[in-house]
Amino acid sequence: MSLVMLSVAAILFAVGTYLILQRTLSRVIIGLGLISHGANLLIMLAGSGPANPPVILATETPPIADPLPQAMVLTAIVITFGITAFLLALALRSYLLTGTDAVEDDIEDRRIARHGQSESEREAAT
Amino acid sequence: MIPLLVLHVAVAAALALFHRRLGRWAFVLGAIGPAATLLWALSIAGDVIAGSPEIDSFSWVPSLGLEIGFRIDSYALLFLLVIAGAGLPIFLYSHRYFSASRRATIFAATMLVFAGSMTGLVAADHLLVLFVFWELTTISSYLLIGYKDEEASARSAALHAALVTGAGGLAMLGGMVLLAGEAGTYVISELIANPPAATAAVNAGWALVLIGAVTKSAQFPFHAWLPGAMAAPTPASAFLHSATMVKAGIFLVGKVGVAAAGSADWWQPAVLILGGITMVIGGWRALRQHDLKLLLAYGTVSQLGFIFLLMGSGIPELVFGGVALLLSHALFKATLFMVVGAIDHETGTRDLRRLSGLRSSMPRLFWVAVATGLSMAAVPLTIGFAAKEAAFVALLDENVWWVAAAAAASTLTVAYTGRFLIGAFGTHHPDREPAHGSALSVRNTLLSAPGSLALISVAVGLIPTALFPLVDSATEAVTGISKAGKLVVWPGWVAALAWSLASLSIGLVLAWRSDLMSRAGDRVAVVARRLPDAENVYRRSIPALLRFADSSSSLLQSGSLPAYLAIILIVAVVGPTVAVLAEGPTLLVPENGSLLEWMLGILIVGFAVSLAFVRRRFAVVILLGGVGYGMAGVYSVFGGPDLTLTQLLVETLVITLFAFVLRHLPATFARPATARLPRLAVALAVGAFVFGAGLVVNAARQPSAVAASYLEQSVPEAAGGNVVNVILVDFRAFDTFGEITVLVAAVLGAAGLVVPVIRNARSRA
Amino acid sequence: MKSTRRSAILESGVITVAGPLIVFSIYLLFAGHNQPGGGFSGGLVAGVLISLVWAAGGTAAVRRVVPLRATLLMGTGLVVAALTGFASLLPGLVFLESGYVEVSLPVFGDVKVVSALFFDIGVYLVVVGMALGLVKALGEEGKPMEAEQ
Amino acid sequence: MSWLLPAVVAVPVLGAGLTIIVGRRLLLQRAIAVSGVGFVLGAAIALLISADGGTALVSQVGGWDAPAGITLVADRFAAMILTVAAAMLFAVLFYAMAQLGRDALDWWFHTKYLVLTAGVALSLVTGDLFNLFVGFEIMLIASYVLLTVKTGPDEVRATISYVVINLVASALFLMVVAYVYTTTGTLNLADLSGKMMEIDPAVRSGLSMLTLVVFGIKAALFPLFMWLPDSYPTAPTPVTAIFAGLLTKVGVFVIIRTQTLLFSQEGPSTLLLFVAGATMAVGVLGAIAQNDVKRILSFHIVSQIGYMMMGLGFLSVAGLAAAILFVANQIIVKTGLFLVGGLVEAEHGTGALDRIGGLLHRRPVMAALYLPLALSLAGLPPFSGFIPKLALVQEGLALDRNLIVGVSLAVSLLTFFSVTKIWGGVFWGEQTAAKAKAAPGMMGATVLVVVLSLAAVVFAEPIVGLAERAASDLIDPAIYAELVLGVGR
Repeated sequence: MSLVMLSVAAILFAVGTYLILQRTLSRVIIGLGLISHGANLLIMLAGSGPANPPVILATETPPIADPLPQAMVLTAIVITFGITAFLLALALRSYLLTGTDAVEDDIEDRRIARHGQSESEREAAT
Repeated sequence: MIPLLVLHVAVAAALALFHRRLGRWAFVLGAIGPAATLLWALSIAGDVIAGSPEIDSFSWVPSLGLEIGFRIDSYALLFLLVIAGAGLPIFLYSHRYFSASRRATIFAATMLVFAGSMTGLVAADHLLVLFVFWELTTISSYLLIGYKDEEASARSAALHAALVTGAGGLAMLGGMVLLAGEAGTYVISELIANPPAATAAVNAGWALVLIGAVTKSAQFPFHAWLPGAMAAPTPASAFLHSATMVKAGIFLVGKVGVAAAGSADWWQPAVLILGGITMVIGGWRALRQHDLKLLLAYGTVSQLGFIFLLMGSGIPELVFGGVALLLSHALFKATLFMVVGAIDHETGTRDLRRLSGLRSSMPRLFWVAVATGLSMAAVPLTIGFAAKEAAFVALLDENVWWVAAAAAASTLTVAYTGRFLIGAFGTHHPDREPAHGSALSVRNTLLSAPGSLALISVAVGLIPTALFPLVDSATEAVTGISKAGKLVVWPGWVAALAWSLASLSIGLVLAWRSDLMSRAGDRVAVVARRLPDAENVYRRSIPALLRFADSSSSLLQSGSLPAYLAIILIVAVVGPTVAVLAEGPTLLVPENGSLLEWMLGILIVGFAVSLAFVRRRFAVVILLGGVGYGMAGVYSVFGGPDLTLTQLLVETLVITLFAFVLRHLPATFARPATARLPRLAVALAVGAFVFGAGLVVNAARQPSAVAASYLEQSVPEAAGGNVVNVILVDFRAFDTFGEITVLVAAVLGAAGLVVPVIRNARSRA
Repeated sequence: MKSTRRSAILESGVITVAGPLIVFSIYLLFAGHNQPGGGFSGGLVAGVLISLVWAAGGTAAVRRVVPLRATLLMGTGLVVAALTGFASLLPGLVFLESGYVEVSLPVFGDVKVVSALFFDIGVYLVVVGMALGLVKALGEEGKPMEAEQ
Repeated sequence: MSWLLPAVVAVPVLGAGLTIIVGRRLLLQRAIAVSGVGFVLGAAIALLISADGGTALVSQVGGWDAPAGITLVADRFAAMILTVAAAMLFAVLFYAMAQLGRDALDWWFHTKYLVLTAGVALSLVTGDLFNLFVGFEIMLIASYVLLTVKTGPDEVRATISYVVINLVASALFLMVVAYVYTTTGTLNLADLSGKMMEIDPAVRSGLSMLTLVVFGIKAALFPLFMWLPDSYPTAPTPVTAIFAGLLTKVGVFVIIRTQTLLFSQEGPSTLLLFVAGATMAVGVLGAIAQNDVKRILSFHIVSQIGYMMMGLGFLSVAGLAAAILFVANQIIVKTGLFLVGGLVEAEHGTGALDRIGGLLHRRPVMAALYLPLALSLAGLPPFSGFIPKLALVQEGLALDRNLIVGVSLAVSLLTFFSVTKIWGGVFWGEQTAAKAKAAPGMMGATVLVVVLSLAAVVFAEPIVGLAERAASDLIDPAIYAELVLGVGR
């Protein structure tokens, strides 16, 4: 682990967080991408620092990189890709349906927050 | 016992299953339940009264102490007789009361479930089993009160009853578990035999059990649900809300009274005060009702208060009086309810301001009402009188003030009995004929059920000693004392008689001059309105609860994704930070890193930070690609050629997909709608957390034994030199297996979202 | 953006790189066990090729060039991977346990054929199918503004 | 026999592959789906019998011994929850086939359903931290795509929130993986259980908290639950039912597993009990505020999770046993309630309380299906929810944790209040006309679930016994470690 890479991971998380906390969906998706880059980097940092590839027949000069974090990151990258693809399709669908690229609030929650229950329902409940 | 309960359930299930075909006969079929209980109870009565209880048990969940144990001693037998003795005529009465409908059949099935639960309740010798049946009676009562479910008032009355008794039930459950924990047993007979010493837990346990009993028996301050429950059809009111279910609480305090009073010294005063207040409030409010059924309901509240204080006191003499009163109350109150039901059924009203001249049009019903009404008013030569005398005698031995209170309540009882009889059968509007015509007659079945109960009532009134063995042995079963009291037609000139006669005569005057009463009542009502009233408290508490639910849930449940994310991230940052700081962490700052790392780092950070500001979409795509390719560089430095290759290729595809989607969207982003500062704060917190956590984790770093074994085994064992690939397809191939499953599902989902739209658009074009 | 208006240069460029890319893709798949590569990288190279074809001629070109259904590729990939796992059970091994046989091939000489390779082929098929499916789905022409309800 | 363990994951995946290959042949797809899920159910029962017989099956996938390879474990806890989950998956599959019928909205429903099955099974049986991540991702992607079986604006909006939140949770999960691997160098849970004890207590307690947050999001704990009631109700009924029944419970399962195995501590945890109390209270208040059947039920999911955390918070055998019982019972009850809600919706086209009424008289069967489940949810006797609740109350009072017991009983009452809200709104009141009739298959599947719930009452003793044995396995991490590594820790 090096200080610079740890900082990069921290900044990726921070910028990603900044982006997902607003309402433009495509920016949220970008933010998620940055956060998952950050997470992948953290996994890499769990292994060794800069090293030679763990390909036994080609290089055997130490230091040899820890292969397990690499395998995990590879899996994580591919999984994240699949889900990002799905999310992109969802964003497109959302835009086509609503005409905006915004994440909207839940209607029912809003209704309850604003008005509470209507009188008739209140009566039925009591 | 168990076959009896199974019979109830089986017949109820049959009724429910064939509810389309049975019509009115449902109630006749349903009567099998109480009839069987009655026969069985009578068949064991001799042995039980002689002192050998009937015991039955069945193992349900022994690990949690749930043994279904039944023990029928004389006390339980008395209740069984009341349940079956009231149940049987009420079922037969219902046969005529209801017109044939599927709804009535389901009603019959529910009544039967109730009858079974009540039977189980009084027979239970296990606290939890008692609780199970207790809650079953609550549920069946809820369903029965809501019979006319189109009416909001019926629904809310049902809910009121269920919530109050349900709350009490749950409190009682807590109390039972506490008591059992201290006593080491759930078996009631053992608990009573060796009551636990008074610890805090035991005191709390008895208090919670008392709350259960108070709510169920409609005692002050929870009495308001019972008049509301009169929304139920009259047979249910007669059965549940006068004769049986409301006596469950009394049953319980009677059963544990001696033990509770022995181990908690507040028990006796609490029971006496609660019962006393209930007794007076109920009687007073009964006087002010116009609806005959409500009048009886408040009368029931009053009587229940009286019986409650007698039975719960744990004093054998009082218990004796309570048992006797309970019997007489079941007899006269069930009868009077059925009388009201018959009046309602035939005339269409229960309002005593509208009824007139029924004495001549329903003479037989009138005599039934009078015979039982006298018993309610405790006029000599009735069972009501004999029972009340026994109670007065016992009270007088204890404290003169108690008798005074009881006599006051009795006075009110006499007054409202008068009001009932005069109101229902008197001729108030001689000038106009009753709306229903004079040729009105009560059908035989509607008359025979209350009539037969009235006959029993009169009979035992004339020979009260016939009941003595039952009452005496029931009292003995819970107090251990026999011959604690007497049941006699005429007590002789004793002091208690004076109190009785006084309350009788004053009551008669009050009944006679009802105008005086109502004026006094109005004045009291003005004052009473300012006092907190149980019913008002409940009525206000439900909307308050709903408002509270609305506001509390919308506090968190804002429906806003950014808000949710912010909360999640804050918790994710704060929680672990606090946990780590509490233990005092060690930090280890790693070395700075190579020049190459610095260059890549600056590149990635530069792209990433500009992503936060750029608003043109395609610039964003390029910047995102920059970050991705930079990451590929990092992977390369870290010795991951596979990773680098994959990252490059994946990033290329990601950019392509982004481009695919973004081409449909406007060229620039809208301005963010959420406030910038909080976002920045959360973002910085998350970044700081990642950084700090890195330092903490770095200090605790351990070399990986697993990684070493991979490097070792890869070539010789797995025949592969590229260890990362061997991990992916061999060592940890199961991960990869899962991963491709994710990909397949993701593509199917994405295609499902987009393809239909596009196809559709194209076919329209 | 109709396919006819696309740059002919791009189209011919794609045709030029297509061959080498396919070879590279398959090389990665088979070399992966000992050299950098494997089913993922191989499949992703093929995926990038597919997106290049799209760039040259849109989804119509993709359909023409790759006449396979994406779902079929992915389904087959999953089945191959799963069956590889179950195949290990037959000789009494554990699920997904791999074995290898050494065979002499005329050109390559002695080669260790690892059963894990079949698993990797499954992975490869899924990844190619994924890329194809996503490009076809999201790369559809036109501006589908109206959504069906 | 231990091949059954990878097979409970691989067979549904194989089935998913086959359903794609057979393409739009509905009958074949159905046959594959039924046999795939049916296999999982059968295998789960076999695993449970074996585990309870004393030989919990362990499979080292690929033949690589732990901690190098991925270990799958079916101890009593895992096998029990897997069995209940598979039974629900099986029942709901029939419901879905009856509801979605020939005019299936989505040709790949069966594929997605099989993927979901695989994900749930993997998350339950895996004994490896990173593999657990994969298992969760399978389950999640399946849930994303199932949420969008219908692709209207509501579904899309709800799914976006759901996906984004879960992606954040996944990133946090990866963070946990990274930190765990940095500090211990291993991913195998059994191996970790020993190694965790050796690391700096500060790091361990931080990791414990972070893990709780990560899985707390999936399990919908307070204050991380808000996404759930917004997203679940929008999906088609069978999907919501299976989500409601399973997904959060898998989260709870993992919380119980990790907190006992990796971060075991002595005695009741005030933090967990606070979270438990807050979760149940906030959930039930939310339910009271709602006016739609599915939304009310969704808030109840949250509320009931609180009870499971309460059992875990006691960190005793009896407490854990109660939590396990609660999980198993809730899987059945919750699934069933949503299925009933779906029947109502199928006939009226809505679940809004003020637009339906009087079903008791028109459809008494539905009322009869609703009642035992609803009362079970409220924990009222003698229905199945009573038994775990009783176990919780007993243990809470025995440990002198009176406050949480009081809260739990009060929440019970409020739960009863809100299920009567549905009863009063849907089954009582002015009768409304139905637009359609629910398919007999839907009714049949619901009956099956209700019967299971009632059977849990009758056979309560063996089930309680099983839960207690499972709990005593959990309380001592050495048992699990020995199972996987062959040596005690």
